[in-house]
Amino acid sequence: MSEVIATNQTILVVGGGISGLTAALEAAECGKQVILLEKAPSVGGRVSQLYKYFPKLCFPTCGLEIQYRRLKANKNVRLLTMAEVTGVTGEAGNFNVSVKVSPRYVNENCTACGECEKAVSTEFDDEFNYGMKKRKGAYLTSAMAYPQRYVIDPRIVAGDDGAKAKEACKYNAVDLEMQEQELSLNVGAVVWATGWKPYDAAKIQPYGYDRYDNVISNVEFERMLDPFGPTGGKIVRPSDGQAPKNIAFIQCAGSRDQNHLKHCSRICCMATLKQTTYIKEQLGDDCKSTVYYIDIRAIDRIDDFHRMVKADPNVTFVKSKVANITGGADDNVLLNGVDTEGYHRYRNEHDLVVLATGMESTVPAGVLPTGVEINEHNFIELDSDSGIYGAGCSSDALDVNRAAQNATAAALRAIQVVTRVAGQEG
Amino acid sequence: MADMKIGAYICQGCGIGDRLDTAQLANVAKREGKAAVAKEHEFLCNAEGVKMIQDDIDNDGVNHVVIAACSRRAKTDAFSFEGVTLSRANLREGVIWVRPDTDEARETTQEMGDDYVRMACAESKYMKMPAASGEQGLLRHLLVVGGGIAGMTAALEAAKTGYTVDLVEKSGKLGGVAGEMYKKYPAKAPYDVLADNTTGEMIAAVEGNSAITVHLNTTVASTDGAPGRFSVTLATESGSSNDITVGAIIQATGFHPYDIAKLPELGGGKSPDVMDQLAFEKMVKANGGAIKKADGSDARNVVFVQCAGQRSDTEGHLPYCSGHCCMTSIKQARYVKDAGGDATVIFDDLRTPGADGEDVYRGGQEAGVAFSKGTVKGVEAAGSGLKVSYNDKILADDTTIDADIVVLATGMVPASGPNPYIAQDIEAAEKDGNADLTAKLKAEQEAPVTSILNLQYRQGTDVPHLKNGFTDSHFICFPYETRRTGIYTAGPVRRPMDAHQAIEDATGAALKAIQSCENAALGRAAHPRSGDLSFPTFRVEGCTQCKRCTVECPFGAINEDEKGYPQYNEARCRRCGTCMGACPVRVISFENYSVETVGQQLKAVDMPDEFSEKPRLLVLACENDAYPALDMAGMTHQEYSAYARIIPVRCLGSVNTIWITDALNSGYDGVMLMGCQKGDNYQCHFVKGSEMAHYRMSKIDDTLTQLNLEKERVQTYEVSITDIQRIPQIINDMEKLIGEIGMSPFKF
Amino acid sequence: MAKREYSFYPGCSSQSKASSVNYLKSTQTICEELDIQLNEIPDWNCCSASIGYGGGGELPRISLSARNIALSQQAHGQQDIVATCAACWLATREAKERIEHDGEVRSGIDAALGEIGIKIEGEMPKTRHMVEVLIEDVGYEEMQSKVKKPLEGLKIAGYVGCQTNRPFGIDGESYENPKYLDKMIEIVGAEPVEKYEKKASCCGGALMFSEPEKSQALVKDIIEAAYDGGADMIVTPCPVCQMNVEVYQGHINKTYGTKFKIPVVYYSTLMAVAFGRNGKDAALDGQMIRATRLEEIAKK
Amino acid sequence: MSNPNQAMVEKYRSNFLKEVEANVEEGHWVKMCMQCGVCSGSCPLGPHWEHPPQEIFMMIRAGKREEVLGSSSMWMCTSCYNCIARCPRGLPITHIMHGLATYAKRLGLQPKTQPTAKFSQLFWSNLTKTGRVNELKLGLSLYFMNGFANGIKTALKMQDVGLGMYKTGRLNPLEILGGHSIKDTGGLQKMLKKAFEIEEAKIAEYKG
Repeated sequence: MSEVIATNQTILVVGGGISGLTAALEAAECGKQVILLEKAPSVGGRVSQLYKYFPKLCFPTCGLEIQYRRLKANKNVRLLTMAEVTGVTGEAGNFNVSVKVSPRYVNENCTACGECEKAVSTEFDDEFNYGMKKRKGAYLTSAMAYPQRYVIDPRIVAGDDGAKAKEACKYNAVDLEMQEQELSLNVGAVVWATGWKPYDAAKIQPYGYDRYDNVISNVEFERMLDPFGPTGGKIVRPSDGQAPKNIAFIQCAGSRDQNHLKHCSRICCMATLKQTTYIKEQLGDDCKSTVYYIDIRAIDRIDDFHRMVKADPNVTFVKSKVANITGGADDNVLLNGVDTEGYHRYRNEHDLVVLATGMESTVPAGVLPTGVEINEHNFIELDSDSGIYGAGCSSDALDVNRAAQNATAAALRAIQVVTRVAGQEG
Repeated sequence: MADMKIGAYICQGCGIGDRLDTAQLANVAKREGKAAVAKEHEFLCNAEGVKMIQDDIDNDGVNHVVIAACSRRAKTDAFSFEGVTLSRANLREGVIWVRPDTDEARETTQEMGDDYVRMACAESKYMKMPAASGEQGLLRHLLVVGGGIAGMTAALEAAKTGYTVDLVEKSGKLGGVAGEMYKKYPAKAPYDVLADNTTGEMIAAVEGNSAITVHLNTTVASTDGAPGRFSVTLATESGSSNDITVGAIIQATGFHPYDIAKLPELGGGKSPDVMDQLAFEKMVKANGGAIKKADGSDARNVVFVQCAGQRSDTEGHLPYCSGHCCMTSIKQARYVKDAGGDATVIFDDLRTPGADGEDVYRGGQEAGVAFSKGTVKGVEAAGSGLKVSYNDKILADDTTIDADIVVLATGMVPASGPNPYIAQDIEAAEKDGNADLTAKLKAEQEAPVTSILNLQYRQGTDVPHLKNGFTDSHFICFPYETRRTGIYTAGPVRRPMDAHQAIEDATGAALKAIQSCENAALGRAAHPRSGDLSFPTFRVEGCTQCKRCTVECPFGAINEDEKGYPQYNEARCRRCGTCMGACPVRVISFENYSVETVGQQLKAVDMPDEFSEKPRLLVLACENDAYPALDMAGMTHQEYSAYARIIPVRCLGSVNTIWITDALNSGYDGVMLMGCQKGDNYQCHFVKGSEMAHYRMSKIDDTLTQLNLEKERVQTYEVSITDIQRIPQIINDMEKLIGEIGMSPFKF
Repeated sequence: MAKREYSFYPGCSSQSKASSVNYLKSTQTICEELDIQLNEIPDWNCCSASIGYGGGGELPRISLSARNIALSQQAHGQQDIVATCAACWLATREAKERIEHDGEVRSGIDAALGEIGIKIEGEMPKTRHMVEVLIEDVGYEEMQSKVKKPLEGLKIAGYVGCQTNRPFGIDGESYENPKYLDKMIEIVGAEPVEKYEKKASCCGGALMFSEPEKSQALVKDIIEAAYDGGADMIVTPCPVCQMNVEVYQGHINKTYGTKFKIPVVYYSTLMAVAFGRNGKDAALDGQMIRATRLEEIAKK
Repeated sequence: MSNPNQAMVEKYRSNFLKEVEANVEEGHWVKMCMQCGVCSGSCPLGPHWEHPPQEIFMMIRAGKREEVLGSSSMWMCTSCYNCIARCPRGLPITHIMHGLATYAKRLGLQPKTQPTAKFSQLFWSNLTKTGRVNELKLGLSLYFMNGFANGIKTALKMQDVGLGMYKTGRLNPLEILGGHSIKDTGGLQKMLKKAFEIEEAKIAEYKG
């Protein structure tokens, strides 16, 4: 990858999720040179792990397909996967960015034929499925993975499986000698779009995510709906694989909470409302949902989705932050708290609990230059002169639509920097 | 262009060579596909294979390349050749990966492979290299309509990117609603403090920017043309007019506050001390921070009623949430606290989202603003003040609170122009039997709404609405997709939003407008077929001026000339082909996508006779969702019928019924159309394409009846990209169905 | 290993012939084993616990702890103040924080202490629970190395209770499911009850006196959960918990018809036995419900 | 004016929240509650609260002064700190409850028969006498706090506990004669007096 050429008229986009893809493509389609870095083996980010988007209930892969096609068609974007920024120095119009590229152990010869995967046997927790499923040591993240190229897990490289993978590949695509690389890129502007991670549900101790099998997080629930996911597309209780009949959603699980994330994560209310429709779609009247909330934040024109769900007789809303969860019979759990509308104490039994965990920004500490302001919620503040612009969930807790919108704005700010540089250099 | 020379390259890798007789495939390409060159390669996508092809292009005059290997979605980096047409026969995901590796299946699998090679060659033969029309050059100049904070932001950001701007404002001053604010929230954390209104600085920046020409007291009298060459007439209040040419347009016309007189139960219009948020803001600003009643006395108690006339199904209320009102009321309540008074916010759900929202909420509490979850029942005069009765939901108590001023947090009504599709929407609502909606739309149609842009478009004067008058995109992933290429809306006219969001929104819209100019100059399509150079042309001698194409274009791209012939406006066109699908006389085509490129493919398929027990199923699959799903079915080894022949189409809207007729006449036993979801929550990337196809296919029954064929032989499906298991299933179901109803008699 | 020294705040219940004198005894024993020297704060006074609020209000209550802190500084400089009692630890630490963060409180305290001619000098010493000393300073490993008689075959419910746990917590452990007591059970060779749901529940604390029925209902659940988990005994780090859970079992049996008779011991008792000390040193004679299994081990 | 209660009402123009903010320990936190209900749901004695903490906060804002200060609710607090540990807004709820209870008691508004109100005063008096708690006396005074006959009954009921404690050396009958004490009891009382004075001064100005 030594031939990566960047100049101070190049825009670097860090993060290949929906925001990074959008920023990179919008800038590239304005004729700018873009390098897009992604830490994972394939782009798509968090949205690729979702079943549907609210409020349209359409499929994230649908939009990703368009983005990937734009990416394939546009020679202005240079995509580097398994690449992580380790440091940025310099100033707007002239940044020096150090990048660590981890070895994929599979080169561009790969045809994604899958023979290496068949040849190996050791299994690992599948990150794409939040560890709810196993994958092999040679794998493709998902059928939608882009680049459509396999990855060899570093843990098998030295062992038998590594050799087997290499042997199975007829196209010399498996290269076990691949080494980690350090790149140094000179770029004019940076769009930082490393997105978010789900807040660690185990930290919300009163809810016993680490103690009760049937307490799961909303991102895990989302994976259950994927026909190729851990449950084959079925909504089930992790404890016994049975269909739940009485699901609880706990809002603000880790958000709006000074013990956890102080900010409101914005998306969780809508995500829960959306997930109740999955239940309706799959289990119909056989499963009830109860949403425990402080405020339902179905902002602006998507409030009609909220009202639609409210009209569903199988969904109940309780204005209450659940105090804690204790164990019940048959691996059920008991939710303890008070309904604050008139103070009704409850001790409600549910057979599955979904924690609407919030968004935790992944802006790293100590990587960006000191001039870049990172606020107490770990989001990048906008400074139009800085040359480094947060996009999507690196700038605020945003839904997909707002993230794409925000990334488009970030792309323009980056374009302004490189346009200025081009003007100065003639 | 030199003579056509087809080079067909057949890959043997990934098991293709093991499962298929590639020599036979090469033979098919040569003999039937008329390929001048047909070569097999054991690993076509590696450097050596690619070089072989490139050498043939460079040295041997191959200008039509057929790759018979993996799916058109795979190995795109390797199979990317300049200056030639490219067709892909999908032997991997489309053949060997969806068929069992058994002796019995070998023959039918080979037949599939043979057919796909025939089809790719046939397509190749009818493809031409697309080239831009040159209708417009690069014009780095934008029109921004609306001089509020969104419009000014768009102008400044465009200017900063090297573009010039005409900024049009209907009123006599810049600043819009944001200019009326007493204070604002800071743009950066900590958000729990209030900042001074900086709109004045922004106005000065706009006025002082030589790249921006401000037109006050001005409206847009007419807009014609296309991205890269919009000709716009500006009209001033004084009656003078001014013609300008711009590359793209940003509409940032903002909103009107909902009329509080429609809320008499909340005291709206009944007392001067019941006001909306904007009126309150103006009052505080005028008084330099003092909170005064209409009679000039100091107000000590102010009650804020959230969701006034919004989030409500009540007739005449706004059904949506305006998003900003909770934050705005908290800000205004703080004015009251700062002035030494008491402020209570009565809310249903307190909506202060995101990184700033909770800080704002806490800041309000810290300042001593009281919050109460409740439903306001009424606001009445009581003595010299007002009395608000409400149900306190927390204390489960019907109670009252005295107030000197009541602020109704009413919603935003978008300042959009008339909805060009209102007549169509009414028709659809009537058809659905939705009386409420019909009545609502009719009322909307009757209300006089002034056009903003006065587009001289066949399909109406303004940007289509999505819902409730907002001009938002329907796509989650693509927030700026208006249905008028090169015209982007930003700020509260697009979606309810606060000033900070409007600034972000306008910045993004500025990018889209700039991008539109750059694309237009090169003849490239905008999203979603970004970069596509092909565009529709028509054979004028065949055209019957029936206007179907001009009416059905989802993007209003096509105008009519004075004789009624279509004018395609390349830079407005999104290249979906809906016009091509609409044309009853089949005179519309793209260079590389036409009635022929598809029609010849389906005809190229070898048709076994009626008694062979080998039916043929034609699948026309939308390339955006259905085709990728089929690919992934292959990758995950879902088996489907060996009798299916799949042709990707740009959009189901581009499917011309002649293909169906041709297929039936050629002896296909079943025809399956697979497109995206239509209707209110459409997922069709071209908005109406899938819907148009469903509509057109509903008329195909006549054809079937004429041919004396069963109706079930032609089916249209709504599928999605995740239907990786379902699509194979419906194909197999069709095979089963044919088994039941029998083979088509039209096999010659 | 150098001797570890701390300024020690024993608290009222640890005094001779007071309700948790056995806690003090066993703590002294393990301190000998672990080479810890506890220097008692001269003339320390009661912290007023939490329940003192009704009589004491804010400033008088805090002044009690402030006096102890000042006396500790006077006698032992900046040595960490260590308490064995959860209430003592909590009250002292809370007082320290309030004095640090609230200017009004600080000046009030200065004035009150001024009346008796003492003052808080500079930064106040750290205020710690004995368990923190054991875990953070001594460490599990060193404690384990002292085990001579592993408590094999014993299943023990680790009952952490409230104030040892909240609001400060021990060793950064969670408030809902702290594991340190379980780990201590493990290092002495016994088996902790897993998923002991009531481990951080309240025993009713000081309300045992004024609201006995309500408090005993809480204790009942705590004991029941321990039995459900198969526990032979309950271990706790808090004198209030120890007393409430141990001494009211007879009453609870009467009220609820239960047959509770489960020993409730201090961690220090467990450790003293495991360290090979005799029953007296381990203060096993202080058990109202005798911990016979421990007695057997101690006799071996 | 000699009635502090009346003085408070007038001083704060019936604005109970302001009164609480000024006079109750950690009272300035009350306004920060967002009515999520975690505190109420977390309290081990929750079912016994007439008005759980969060409702009390809302009642304070709604100006329900008599109902709040006259409530037995705050006296239900066991000081378990569950509410503090879980409150997403970081309100020191335990302390606010203690503060409200103490404030009510100072104004003489607490329920007259509230046992914890009585016990907590007994406890305080007991400990401040000698500087250390006399467990025996505390126990006895507790048994007798509702009169002699009741006291005997309670003492009998508690006999087994006392005996058990005595047998294991954890109760000393001789404590009745004096028991543990610090040396400088005089100093301690002087210190406490000063602290009380400072605190009283805050509300004294309204006593008139």
